[in-house]
Amino acid sequence: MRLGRLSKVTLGAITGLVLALIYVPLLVVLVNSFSTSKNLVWPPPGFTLEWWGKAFRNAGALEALWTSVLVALSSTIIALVLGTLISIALQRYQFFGRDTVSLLVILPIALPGIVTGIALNNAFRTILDLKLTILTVIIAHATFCIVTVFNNVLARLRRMGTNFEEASSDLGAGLWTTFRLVTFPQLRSALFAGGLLAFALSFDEIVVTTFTIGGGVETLPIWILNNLFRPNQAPVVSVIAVVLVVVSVIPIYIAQRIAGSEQTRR
Amino acid sequence: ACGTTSGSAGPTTAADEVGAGEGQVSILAWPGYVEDGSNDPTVDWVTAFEEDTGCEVTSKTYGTSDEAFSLMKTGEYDVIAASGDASLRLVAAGDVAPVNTDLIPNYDGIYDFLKMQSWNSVDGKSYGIPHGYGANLLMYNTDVVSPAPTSWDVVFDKSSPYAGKITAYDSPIYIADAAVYLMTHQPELGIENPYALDETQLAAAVDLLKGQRANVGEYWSDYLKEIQAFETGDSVVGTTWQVIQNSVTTGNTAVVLPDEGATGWSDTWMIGSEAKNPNCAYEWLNYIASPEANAQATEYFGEAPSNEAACEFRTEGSCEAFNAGDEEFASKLWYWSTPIEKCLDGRTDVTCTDYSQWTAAWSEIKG
Amino acid sequence: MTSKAPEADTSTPPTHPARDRVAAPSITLARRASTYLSRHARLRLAVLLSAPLLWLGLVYVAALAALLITALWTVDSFTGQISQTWTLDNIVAVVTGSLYQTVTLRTVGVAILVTIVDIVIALPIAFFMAKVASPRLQRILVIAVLMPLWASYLVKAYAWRSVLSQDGLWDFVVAPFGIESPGYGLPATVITLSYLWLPYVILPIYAGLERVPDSLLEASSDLGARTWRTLGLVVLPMLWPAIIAGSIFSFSLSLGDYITVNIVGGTNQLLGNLVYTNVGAANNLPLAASIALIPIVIMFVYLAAVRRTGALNNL
Amino acid sequence: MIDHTSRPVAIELSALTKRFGDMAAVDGVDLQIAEGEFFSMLGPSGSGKTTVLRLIAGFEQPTSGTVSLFGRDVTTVAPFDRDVNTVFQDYALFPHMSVLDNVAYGLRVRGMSRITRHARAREALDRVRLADFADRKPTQLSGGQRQRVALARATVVEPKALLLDEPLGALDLKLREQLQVELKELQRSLGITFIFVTHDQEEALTLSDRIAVFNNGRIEQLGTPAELYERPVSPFVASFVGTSNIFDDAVSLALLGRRGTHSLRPERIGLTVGDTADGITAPGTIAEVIYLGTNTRILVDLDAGQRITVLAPYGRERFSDHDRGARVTASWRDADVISLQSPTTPPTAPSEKTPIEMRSR
Amino acid sequence: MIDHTSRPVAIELSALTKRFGDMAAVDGVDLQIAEGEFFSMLGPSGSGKTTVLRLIAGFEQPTSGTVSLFGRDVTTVAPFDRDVNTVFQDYALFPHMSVLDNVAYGLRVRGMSRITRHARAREALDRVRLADFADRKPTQLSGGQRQRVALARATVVEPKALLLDEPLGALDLKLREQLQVELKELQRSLGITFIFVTHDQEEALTLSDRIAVFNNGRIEQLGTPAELYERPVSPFVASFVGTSNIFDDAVSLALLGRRGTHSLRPERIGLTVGDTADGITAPGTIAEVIYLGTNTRILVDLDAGQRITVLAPYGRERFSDHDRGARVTASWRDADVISLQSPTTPPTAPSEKTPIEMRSR
Ligand SMILES: Nc1ncnc2c1ncn2[C@@H]1O[C@H](COP(=O)(O)OP(=O)(O)OP(=O)(O)O)[C@@H](O)[C@H]1O
Ligand SMILES: Nc1ncnc2c1ncn2[C@@H]1O[C@H](COP(=O)(O)OP(=O)(O)OP(=O)(O)O)[C@@H](O)[C@H]1O
Ligand SMILES: NCCCCNCCCN
Ligand SMILES: [Mg+2]
Ligand SMILES: [Mg+2]
Repeated sequence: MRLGRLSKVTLGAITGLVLALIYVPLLVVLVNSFSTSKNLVWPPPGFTLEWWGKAFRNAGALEALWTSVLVALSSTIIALVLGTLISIALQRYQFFGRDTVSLLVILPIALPGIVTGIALNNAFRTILDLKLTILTVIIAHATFCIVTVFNNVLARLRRMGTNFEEASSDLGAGLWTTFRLVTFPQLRSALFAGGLLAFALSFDEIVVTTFTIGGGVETLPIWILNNLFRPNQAPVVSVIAVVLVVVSVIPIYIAQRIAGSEQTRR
Repeated sequence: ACGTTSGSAGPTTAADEVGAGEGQVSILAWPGYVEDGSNDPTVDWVTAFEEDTGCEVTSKTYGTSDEAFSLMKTGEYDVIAASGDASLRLVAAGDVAPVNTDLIPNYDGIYDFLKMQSWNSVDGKSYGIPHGYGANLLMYNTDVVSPAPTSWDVVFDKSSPYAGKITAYDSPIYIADAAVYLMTHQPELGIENPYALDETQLAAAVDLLKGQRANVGEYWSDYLKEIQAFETGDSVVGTTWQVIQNSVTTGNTAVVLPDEGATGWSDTWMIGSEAKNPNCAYEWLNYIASPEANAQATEYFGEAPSNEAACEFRTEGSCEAFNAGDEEFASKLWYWSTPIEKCLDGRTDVTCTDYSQWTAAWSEIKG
Repeated sequence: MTSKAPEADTSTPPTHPARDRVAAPSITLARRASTYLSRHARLRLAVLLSAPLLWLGLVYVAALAALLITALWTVDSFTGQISQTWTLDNIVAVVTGSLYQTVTLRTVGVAILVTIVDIVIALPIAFFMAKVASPRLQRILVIAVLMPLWASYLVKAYAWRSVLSQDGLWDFVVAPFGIESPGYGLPATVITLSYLWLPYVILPIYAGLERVPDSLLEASSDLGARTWRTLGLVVLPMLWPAIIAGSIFSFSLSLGDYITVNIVGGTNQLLGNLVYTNVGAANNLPLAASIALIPIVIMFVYLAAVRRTGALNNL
Repeated sequence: MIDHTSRPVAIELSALTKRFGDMAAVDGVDLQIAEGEFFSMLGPSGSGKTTVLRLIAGFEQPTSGTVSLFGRDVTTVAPFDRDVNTVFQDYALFPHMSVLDNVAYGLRVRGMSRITRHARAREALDRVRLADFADRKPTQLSGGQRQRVALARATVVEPKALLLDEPLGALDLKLREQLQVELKELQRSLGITFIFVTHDQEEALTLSDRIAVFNNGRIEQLGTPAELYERPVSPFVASFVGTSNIFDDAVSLALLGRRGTHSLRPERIGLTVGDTADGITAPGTIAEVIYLGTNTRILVDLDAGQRITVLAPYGRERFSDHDRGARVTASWRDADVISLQSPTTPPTAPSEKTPIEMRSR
Repeated sequence: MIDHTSRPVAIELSALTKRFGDMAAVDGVDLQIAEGEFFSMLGPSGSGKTTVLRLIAGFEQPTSGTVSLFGRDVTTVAPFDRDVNTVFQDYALFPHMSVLDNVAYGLRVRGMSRITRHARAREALDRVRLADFADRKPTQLSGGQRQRVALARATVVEPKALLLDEPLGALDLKLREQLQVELKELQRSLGITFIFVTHDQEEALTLSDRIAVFNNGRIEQLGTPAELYERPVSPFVASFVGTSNIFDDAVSLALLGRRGTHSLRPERIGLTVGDTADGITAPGTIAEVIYLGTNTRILVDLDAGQRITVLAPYGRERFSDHDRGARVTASWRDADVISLQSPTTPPTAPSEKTPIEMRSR
């Protein structure tokens, strides 16, 4: 559509403005990480590097970060496998109950986290008599992460069609070889995009985690939650948040590169 | 004993001796109670314990007493640091076992006024070691609130000039604060103990709190939230903990123990009824009651220590700031206890309202 | 025609350079399985579906069902033990209690407002990203929208608390123009939740817009529709599924939130708080489960309503 | 031209039927294709050509009937175990692989070593004159180049038969004509069976040894290009293969003096101004003159009530747009009139069995 | 045929240029299209046809030059304010609206009441014989039906000119031929200007009053179908519009006895067995005989070294596949040989300005 110059400028201005607004709270966090106030008070009374130093020496935060990465990575991998299987089934086959299955995939994300949290907590503890550990967190996270993978892979499969798979089997490749050499490589960027979103969902999850995590383990959000109850840790939390935002550019950028190069290929 | 009706498997008798350590212990506690240097290398009293006893500590922190209560139900924890609003529930549910204080040498050093209280003993049996204590004080902004308040009127009076900037603690246990106020202002209700309210008394407290809600700016439960609110001026008066007053950096706040008295808390180290590492658990209880460890832990969290000798190990003036050992101050406090059906004030002609009723009431109050 | 063409070479087989013929693929176990599976479509489907269905069924559906059953039990208020006697008391209490009605209305109101705010903000941004920005700028914008996701939820909520506080950044920057900070309360809750979920709404709408071919927009203006009419008559209707997909995020995440409202909500509580309080306090899981039924029912109604739009394939 | 009767049968379809729901996409097809034959399936959209091809390749399972390849019943055999290869309409080149890897793919899944398979793939690319493009990605190729890669990929595994589903359908006219020639040459040099699907009658006539004309899932007529063009068995074939003037019963009676349905090719009709002409004649008025470069197409409204199409090649008397409305006489030889049978039972080998009126020269 | 010189100008392009980055997609095009004309733009892929159309419709802004519609300079006017409508190559039907709503869309945005616009839309659907399909969604239509909906949608608003971007490109040959006729009839009955983009030369010849042949963003030749076919100005036009045998300098000298580049149409060449023939003659050997039904295409390798294409219509001496390798003599009249000028300065009105060799009859 040929938009008038004015429309374009207006849209651009709105976008710029909203993006700026999106970053204002993050800026506040950034400023707080250098503020002498321990309590995230605005305007900051002074400048200090103390918190940055403390953050990098904070073993608990680093351990929680590692736990979070482990949890997010594990649940993402599970979600990738299950999400891929289920989207192939739904996209390539007609069967009774298809709609129910797709509703089932969506439900864990559509129902509020606290519902998921107490349901899983109850199931793990009182029904299965399981000890809450990092494993229960991973199971819980994987459950609501499946949907992001599912959506991305389903869309890709739909666009891909069956031609390439047929061509492969036509050339003599069995089912597994076809998946390995033809289907999977073309799903890769969809898996990456879905995986990235799954990772982000898991990485920042508090509510479900609260109800499914066991003693002695903290994910980063839980660590942050606890530290907001602990004296004098708020600025360190800010530092961690800033670092996360900055570091997150890398995976997002990679995902964009993959998706972008594919777009130009299409 | 209270626990008998629970039907749960928990032992109702304490241990007779402390055997060899099991090599590990798992502890459930408020944040800041079990620090091993991982959050701040300079804050560490766990490592010393581990070196002394060979008991590896794994700890989990909780945000509210209610969360602690449900976590303890998992039976995964050997030790819990429970506030008074959880302790009796834990006893009643059979989740914790009596503690043989004879096995804990450092128990001798604990202030007597904290021992064998309604929140840490049942039927003359000790259920744990006092950790530290504090009052739910009235904090106010000295720039805004004048004259300096001496009564809880400023937060409960419907026509308080500070309407909209009042804050209050976000928990059912806050009903006891209203009850303390009512003890002075509506003596006809006959409240003897703010944790022993019959239905009429509870209704009166609820009324008071519903009236207060219109004036409350926000409730707080994590203290970063309250510190911020006072520093920015969003809140100017309300209940607080000493540690919060100490953390406010703007210097325009003060705390007072109002004439009506106040609620307070004294946390208790308890041992799980299904503890898998009872020996290490006893080791921990003894350790944390020691003057050095008690000093470190209570100072870091911001409360008065329970061990008289601990003040020697705390920073200059920090014990005074928390009125440590001030018996008169302590006598004005109604320490958090779990309200149960059997009235804590000894009445037998009525049944009192229990914590679940308080919980329902609290939800109603907040609306 | 009299002349006869010389015999063409087509009737003789082609002469390949002397070498092996291409061998057939070797018979491995995987290949034998392939051969077997390729004849049994149902079995293939079973292989694909069994793991995910087992997972979702065992982990999620069973847990949810158990929770709903719990709603029919009671808890012994003294010991905190669940007693498995069937009763509708909790559900009746939730359905009839005025507290629950008030809080449900408040929560749904907040969730709807958050959803509307997010959609209204997301539409122009997504449009700019998908239809105006150059590919390069597009990439940068996607990154810019995604990045805040990584600054912890709690940290962002606290940042908003700071922004909205008295004499905070809001009052510092905006109040001089006459718009004072709303302070802590429901407006602050709506603002903060909208902020938190915005990326989850922008992304599906952006993806949806990318699927609207430019030629349709051109066709519309070619037929005389000005920009706004094109947006209203062509873009918006085609975008519905994507918008609804985004709304599922913002709506359901708001419906279950209890942390943000604690931080910036003043004295207000939402359904999530009630559930949360009841799980902990007195450990009354049956009542909590009954309250949890409210958002579950709301989401089911919502999902059933939007299923026809095809939005469920666009999350 | 290959004589399909004297050669061994490569592909045999017996009573092949494929239903999708209620609808029979392929409806009882019997067919034998000889080794080395260039065989085309021609028919309108939706007539079942692709479905037949997919049944042969094994992508679809027949509802009933059987498929045999080189004497072996393969009806239930998986595509990867059938000795035929397919060139897809959209080529289906793997977008994530280079041209070389695409071509080497079939060899790779057969476990051939990297060096050998690359060497063979390069040879195959050489054959289609794309040796220089080995390292490109398919998207970096033009349509015609892609088609050649698809051919190389399908032929490098030396299949006994090659199935081609409208491989030229997506290309523009010029490129298409050029590639038709290349395809024919490739088939000659490989000497393997080609089964070629198209809906373009000119393409089918140009390339094929034999053609099956499909309609509604059935073979309406089977024969050599000349047989189809010169002896169509039904109005459908007559007008699908080339343009035909179809005379129904009434018109036949009026113009030819006998009953029945008849067809007459536009290029067999002469047109003269005025009313002198040989053979059968019919007066009329010029309705439209369309300049086609090579030929001129003239629509004439006969006084008998029928509009006919006449194709005037260069060299005969020339008509132009200005002649619209002019009175003319159309004339043709009776021998050029084809009597059409009704299409109820389409014969599979019309050249032997059907009693159609032969055109005498 | 419309005489474009005597009618008012509908569309005028002056020095129109459009650059994308470095590349000039449209490179200084001057053009006048008369009211009521059926004007086609013909050219290979990427030659700039679509871009010119988009500049006229207003979807693109020219880098330089102007666009005038009916005497008014609209260079900076938005698409929705231009009195032309477009039929898009992919039809661009709104998928969420019924066929009726699609057709009524242009009336709706003009504020016409529901009843009136539906009535008009139904009329328009009637005109394209789709009245029964009004309530369907576009996805439920076949390609040909969609194309007719797109036509109805564009014409119902009664534009003064209609731009059509390869509207038949996606269809199969039979359907295409059928729709060509309908398109032409529609244009006659509406009497509006059609600007038709295609890369199919036969389609352009069939439909157009005038044709502009595009190459590399420029108009290589502009003229009536006959002018383009019979008097191409460059080898490019000669081989793009129809098939041509192009003789380069050396071959010209050998065969024609004079220098320069020349072209000769296949149908102008006669072929006789042996070596007796009139006019210019050249002996050779038959390399390939392709049966086309209407004609037979014969490739002959001349002894002079050139391979030429000969098109033998029905009625002349007939050749078949068996004649491959036979010795023949090709013959043609010198008047049929076209001398090609170099394409450096393509004239916009070759019929008046260019000194090309006229073919005498
Ligand atoms: N998977 C399928 N499900 C349902 N119907 C199908 C399927 N595949 C094909 N058909 C139907 O079967 C009929 C024959 O289709 P087929 O693709 O074989 O036709 P075709 O002759 O190849 O046509 P075209 O020239 O358009 O490619 C069509 O009516 C088509 O709609
Ligand atoms: N938006 C654009 N950006 C960059 N280049 C473009 C753009 N649109 C067209 N081009 C280029 O301009 C040239 C002319 O394109 P145009 O689409 O006009 O060709 P065309 O004659 O319509 O070709 P076709 O027959 O393939 O449709 C092409 O080289 C094309 O790649
Ligand atoms: N139903 C569980 C959904 C959990 C989503 N949590 C998102 C947190 C984002 N910070
Ligand atoms: Mg097909
Ligand atoms: Mg184009």
